[in-house]
Amino acid sequence: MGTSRTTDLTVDQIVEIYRTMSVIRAFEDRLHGLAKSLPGAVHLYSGQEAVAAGVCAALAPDDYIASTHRGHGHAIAKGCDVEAMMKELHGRPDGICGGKGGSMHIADFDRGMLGANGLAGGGVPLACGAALTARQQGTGQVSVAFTGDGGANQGAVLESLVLARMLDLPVIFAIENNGYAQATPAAAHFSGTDMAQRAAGFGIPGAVVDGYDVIAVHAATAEAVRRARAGEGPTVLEFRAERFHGHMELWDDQSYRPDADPERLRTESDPLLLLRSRIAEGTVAGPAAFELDRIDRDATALVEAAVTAASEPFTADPRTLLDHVYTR
Amino acid sequence: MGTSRTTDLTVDQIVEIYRTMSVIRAFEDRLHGLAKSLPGAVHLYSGQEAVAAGVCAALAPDDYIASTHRGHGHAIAKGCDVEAMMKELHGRPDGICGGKGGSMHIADFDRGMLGANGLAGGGVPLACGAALTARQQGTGQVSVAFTGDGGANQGAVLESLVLARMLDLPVIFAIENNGYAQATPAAAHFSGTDMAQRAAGFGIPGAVVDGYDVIAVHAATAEAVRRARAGEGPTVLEFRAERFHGHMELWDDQSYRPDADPERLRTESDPLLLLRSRIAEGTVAGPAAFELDRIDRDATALVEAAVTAASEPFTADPRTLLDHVYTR
Amino acid sequence: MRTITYQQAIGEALAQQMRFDRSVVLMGEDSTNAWGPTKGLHLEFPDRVLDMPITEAAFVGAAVGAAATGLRPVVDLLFIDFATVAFDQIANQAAKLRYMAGGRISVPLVLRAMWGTGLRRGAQHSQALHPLFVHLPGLKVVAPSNPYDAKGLMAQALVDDDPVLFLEHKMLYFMPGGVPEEPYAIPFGSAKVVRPGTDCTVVAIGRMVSVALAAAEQLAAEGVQIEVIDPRTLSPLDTSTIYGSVERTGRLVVVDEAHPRCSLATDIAAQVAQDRFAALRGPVRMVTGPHAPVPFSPELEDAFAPGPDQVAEAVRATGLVKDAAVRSR
Amino acid sequence: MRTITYQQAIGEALAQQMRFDRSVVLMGEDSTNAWGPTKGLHLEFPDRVLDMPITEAAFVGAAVGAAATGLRPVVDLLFIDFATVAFDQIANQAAKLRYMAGGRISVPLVLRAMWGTGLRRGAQHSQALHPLFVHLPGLKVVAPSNPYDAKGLMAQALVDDDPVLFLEHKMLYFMPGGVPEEPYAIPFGSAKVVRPGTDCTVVAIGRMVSVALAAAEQLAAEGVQIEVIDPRTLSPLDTSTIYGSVERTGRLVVVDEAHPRCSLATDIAAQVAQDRFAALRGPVRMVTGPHAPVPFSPELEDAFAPGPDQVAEAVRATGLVKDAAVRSR
Ligand SMILES: Cc1ncc(C[n+]2csc(CCOP(=O)(O)OP(=O)(O)O)c2C)c(N)n1
Ligand SMILES: Cc1ncc(C[n+]2csc(CCOP(=O)(O)OP(=O)(O)O)c2C)c(N)n1
Ligand SMILES: [Mg+2]
Ligand SMILES: [Mg+2]
Repeated sequence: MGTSRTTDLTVDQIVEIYRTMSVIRAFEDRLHGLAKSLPGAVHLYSGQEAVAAGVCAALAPDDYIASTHRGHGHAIAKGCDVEAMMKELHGRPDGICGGKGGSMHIADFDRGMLGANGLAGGGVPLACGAALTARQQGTGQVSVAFTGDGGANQGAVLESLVLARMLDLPVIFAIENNGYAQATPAAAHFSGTDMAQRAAGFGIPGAVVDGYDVIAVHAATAEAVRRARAGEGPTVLEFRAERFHGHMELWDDQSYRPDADPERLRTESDPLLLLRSRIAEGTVAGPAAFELDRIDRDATALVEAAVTAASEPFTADPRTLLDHVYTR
Repeated sequence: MGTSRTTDLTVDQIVEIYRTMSVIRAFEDRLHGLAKSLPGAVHLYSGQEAVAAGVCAALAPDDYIASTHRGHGHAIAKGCDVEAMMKELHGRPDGICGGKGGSMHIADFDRGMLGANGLAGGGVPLACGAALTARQQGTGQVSVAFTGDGGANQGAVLESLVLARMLDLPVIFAIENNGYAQATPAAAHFSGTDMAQRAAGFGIPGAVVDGYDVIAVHAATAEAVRRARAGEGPTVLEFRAERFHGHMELWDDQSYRPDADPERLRTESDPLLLLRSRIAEGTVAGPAAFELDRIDRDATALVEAAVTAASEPFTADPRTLLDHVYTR
Repeated sequence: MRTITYQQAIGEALAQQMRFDRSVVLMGEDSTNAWGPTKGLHLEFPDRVLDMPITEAAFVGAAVGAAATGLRPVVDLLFIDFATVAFDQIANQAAKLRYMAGGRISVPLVLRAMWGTGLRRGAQHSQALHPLFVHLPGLKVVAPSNPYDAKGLMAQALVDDDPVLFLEHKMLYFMPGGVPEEPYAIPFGSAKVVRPGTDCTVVAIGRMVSVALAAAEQLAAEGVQIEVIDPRTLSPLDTSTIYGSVERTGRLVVVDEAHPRCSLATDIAAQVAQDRFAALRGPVRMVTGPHAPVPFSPELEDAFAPGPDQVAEAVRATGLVKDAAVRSR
Repeated sequence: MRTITYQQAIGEALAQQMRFDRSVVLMGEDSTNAWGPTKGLHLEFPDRVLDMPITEAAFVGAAVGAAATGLRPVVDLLFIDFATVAFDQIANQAAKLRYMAGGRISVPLVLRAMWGTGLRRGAQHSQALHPLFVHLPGLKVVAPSNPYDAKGLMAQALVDDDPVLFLEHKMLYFMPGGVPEEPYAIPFGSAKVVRPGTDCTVVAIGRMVSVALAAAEQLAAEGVQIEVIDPRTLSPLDTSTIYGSVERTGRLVVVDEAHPRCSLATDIAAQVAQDRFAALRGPVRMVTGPHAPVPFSPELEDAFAPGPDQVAEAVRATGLVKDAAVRSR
């Protein structure tokens, strides 16, 4: 499994990466308490922050990502506005999708965020499409298709491997193996050894990466981005990191998960703590711990401000129901 | 690529296998001339006879197969009545499906033939289902899913690999790589090295087999059948053999196929001639050449009789249009 | 009669038939950790409740193949919106296999799915979609509106020899109702007159039955008695009960939360306008969801599904109020 | 005006717009070896005609993503029956992306597909299926019946900013017709009165337009003048042309080869029965394919699709013949 002991990331870059992870953590852990007063389904990303942050740090602002039902982390890492996201989760007309989308459909094409997706694996072909646009127009953009270990079994995802190889699309398949698809353990449904081996069967290079280790995530992605921009086509990356919360808020008791002690995960496998300790031990050049503490406080404040803004009274005009079905 | 120099097949078994290939050849080459006077689309199997014959010779009568749009060979090899098939191709009410199905839907569940299929890859999940029935009922039956090199890229097929592995279904995926999907060469769309490698990525054992060599086909299938009956689950077999004719009768000029000289294929890669020469050289125990000649003549006569029977005048009652939509 | 919920009623029908018929197997994602109607069934039937990978095309297709070879699979699609990833297996395989084989086989398959608005899940988890399946010959489509019907219709689905799409309205799961303990089956194609009335026939399905009943109360206060009919099965459709009612009332309103175009509402309205035109004393009226995806925003989602006011308004718009006025003069 | 075929007309619209708009790309299996409307286009546009593996879910989904990021993909689905394997990408992604994103993006995508009976291909290659797509908000659905409309509607599809399903009737491919060489676009939502008449409105699409015209000849001999309307686009539907006609004729027959339930026939019939009830002087009539899959047998397939006799009979059954008799007395 790919881990990384060295990196040429600068202190500024490390700060940005840590900030991204910190905002995601603050956002998701805040939602954990908030979920029962929110409409809709909320799937939290805590624990997997290093994947979104590491992948997106290796991308340019105009590169694309397509996300999943567990999409808040990807959206934040790709630069979506946290307040607009929070408002969307409240179903407000000033939300990032005007309240039409909700948690499972957060999108912001201006940031290259092609959308969360309610269908397992549903975003993967869309990401291939953005890569096709880039290829046709010679823009040099790359596109990342996120999916889970469970979603990776969807026909549309597996077909996308064939398509990406045949057209040599500049796309990166980022498979987040968090150990479960709802209550089904990855070991039961994830046939084959790993996604790198599965990728090889489709003629695509692949790697398995420690998904708690943001440096390793970034390095693997950067290499895949290099390949994509060089016209060498797709790469498959499997990132391993368990989620700290249940599959969906207010849904599961995690009884299917006897070994997973969220508290243990939070101490032993916290991607933020891991980065902190790498900085502390000096293998990664980063800011002082108190600066990281400030980043955490800022992140909490940012999210709290978003919650406050999203809690302002609002009215939704039922007539807007019919807007945006067609362009005209 | 799996080829076979020795076999413990008996002379009687070889005779049966040769007879199957001979009937398929006679049926298909006869259709080549007949197609313009037949309704519908006809996809001929000539050249690939060793696959259907070798696979089905390794099955018991109550084992299952699910077939493709190029399904006549599979149907014949699984024991479907040649006259009833020919009548079906003529759209007659006394056809094997009462004229409701046609070439792309020939089925005979009593022979374990689950049907040709108009959707590329469409039959593969059905075969998994028959395997599931066998598994649940503990009957020891196995099921073979045929698909082409092109169809093997369908999501439903790739998902079936995941499903078959997860449930350890007694199913054999028989991928017939005949070099083309319509006009698209397999090299363009068949990403990865081969289906054995692709299978490995799904944790399923696989092999690539010379599809002109019926002994090799039989041997590889027999081993897969043994595994399936022993509860060891699925196997993927890629059989390589080009079709002698175009993709579909009356459709293509095969201009996409510059290297494929049908006459060369017929002399260098004819599975019937190959078996004859193996018998002649003594590596396979078989009957004398004149007996094989008689089998060929019988096959031609059988098909000719079927054509004659299918050419008898008939009437189709338009009211039967509404029959068989539901059981009641 | 004891009272149980809609989801318990479905679960009970499944359990009772599974005890009786060993060929019934349940297939679905997380089947052994299910929270809905099938919750706990894996404990009683450990070998016949099968967890599936997220491969709907493969496992729905496998269920078709299994059904044609001797099992009676009951497949959980979760949300009907996900039927889209197995659509070929439903539309081209399950629905047509028997016909294409000249009637020599049958496909006794039950596909279960949650449908409808109300759960705030956005556009890809809130659809109705039954019009798509009703359009397709070879499928049967069932949509119970209460626990009693849910049990009886599921019992029928489990002995029916054709592929049945069994639609469970997600907002009815916790609806309580009187349900007999002993097994019983409700035949397909028999509608239920939920509330008799003389002035206008209102056909409603699923959650819209209670919306129609609420409208009936409003209208009763105005002196208008509507007859509320729940078809229960959408394919086959019991047109004779509907026609009989329209012959008496002379008016028709169809209420359904699906989108308006090529819908069940147009289906019923058009059949009546064709076959019972002479009985109609005013325009047919359709009250449906709009021609728009389902929005996430609770306010907008609530505006999406028809409510009692709209139904009452539609009843009046059949010209009935004028009539009523005439009558009362 | 020169005469070209329906398939040439479609190809010409594609070629003309591709010369003008570099963002138009063609995607499909064997696109560079195509035999239909796109035949040869890869020679002029080698970089913009892309061969696809048999992975409809992936490449239709990719086309959606490409459309949302700057291309205008034109995807060849081959037979509409194969849309089933890409149904999620059409129904849940293409149709809903703009709405779910609050209108901040658009999906200018054209999906081409062959539809209809007549080619003796059996149940999985002969369907109509347009009612499924018309039902879905967010999609536009177009079904030209002749070469002139085919070119103009394709030209419009190629500049339209929403996902368009462009349905090409397979039995019309070799139909000749007068088609201007210069580019022109036919706006969506505008029906064409193919034959004016006074006694009954007959709405027909695709191949059924010529069936309706044949019926018109039969009926004219009986002194009955039907007005034949081709909606051309099924979604959006030009109801005002249809309503205007029914206001004059007082009669409606809808002819479509799709299955009867939740169909375009019920859609149009129900809308008229709701919105122009007062104008109707007799029952609406629907002439459709039966509630059965399409059979392979030529005799049965020919019995599947409506013919002129059935249309004429339906026109008479609107009560018109009685009227006509009255008038001629
Ligand atoms: C096509 C489809 N099938 C089923 C579901 C229901 N579902 C939602 S999330 C989920 C599990 C996904 O697991 P995975 O891809 O591993 O992502 P994770 O939730 O672990 O992040 C399932 C089955 C769905 N959304 N889409
Ligand atoms: C889902 C689907 N997509 C496209 C087609 C059209 N089609 C029919 S046969 C064929 C090629 C199949 O190639 P392959 O699987 O290699 O089988 P072969 O014809 O070579 O035997 C295609 C694309 C189809 N029948 N089904
Ligand atoms: Mg997971
Ligand atoms: Mg092939």
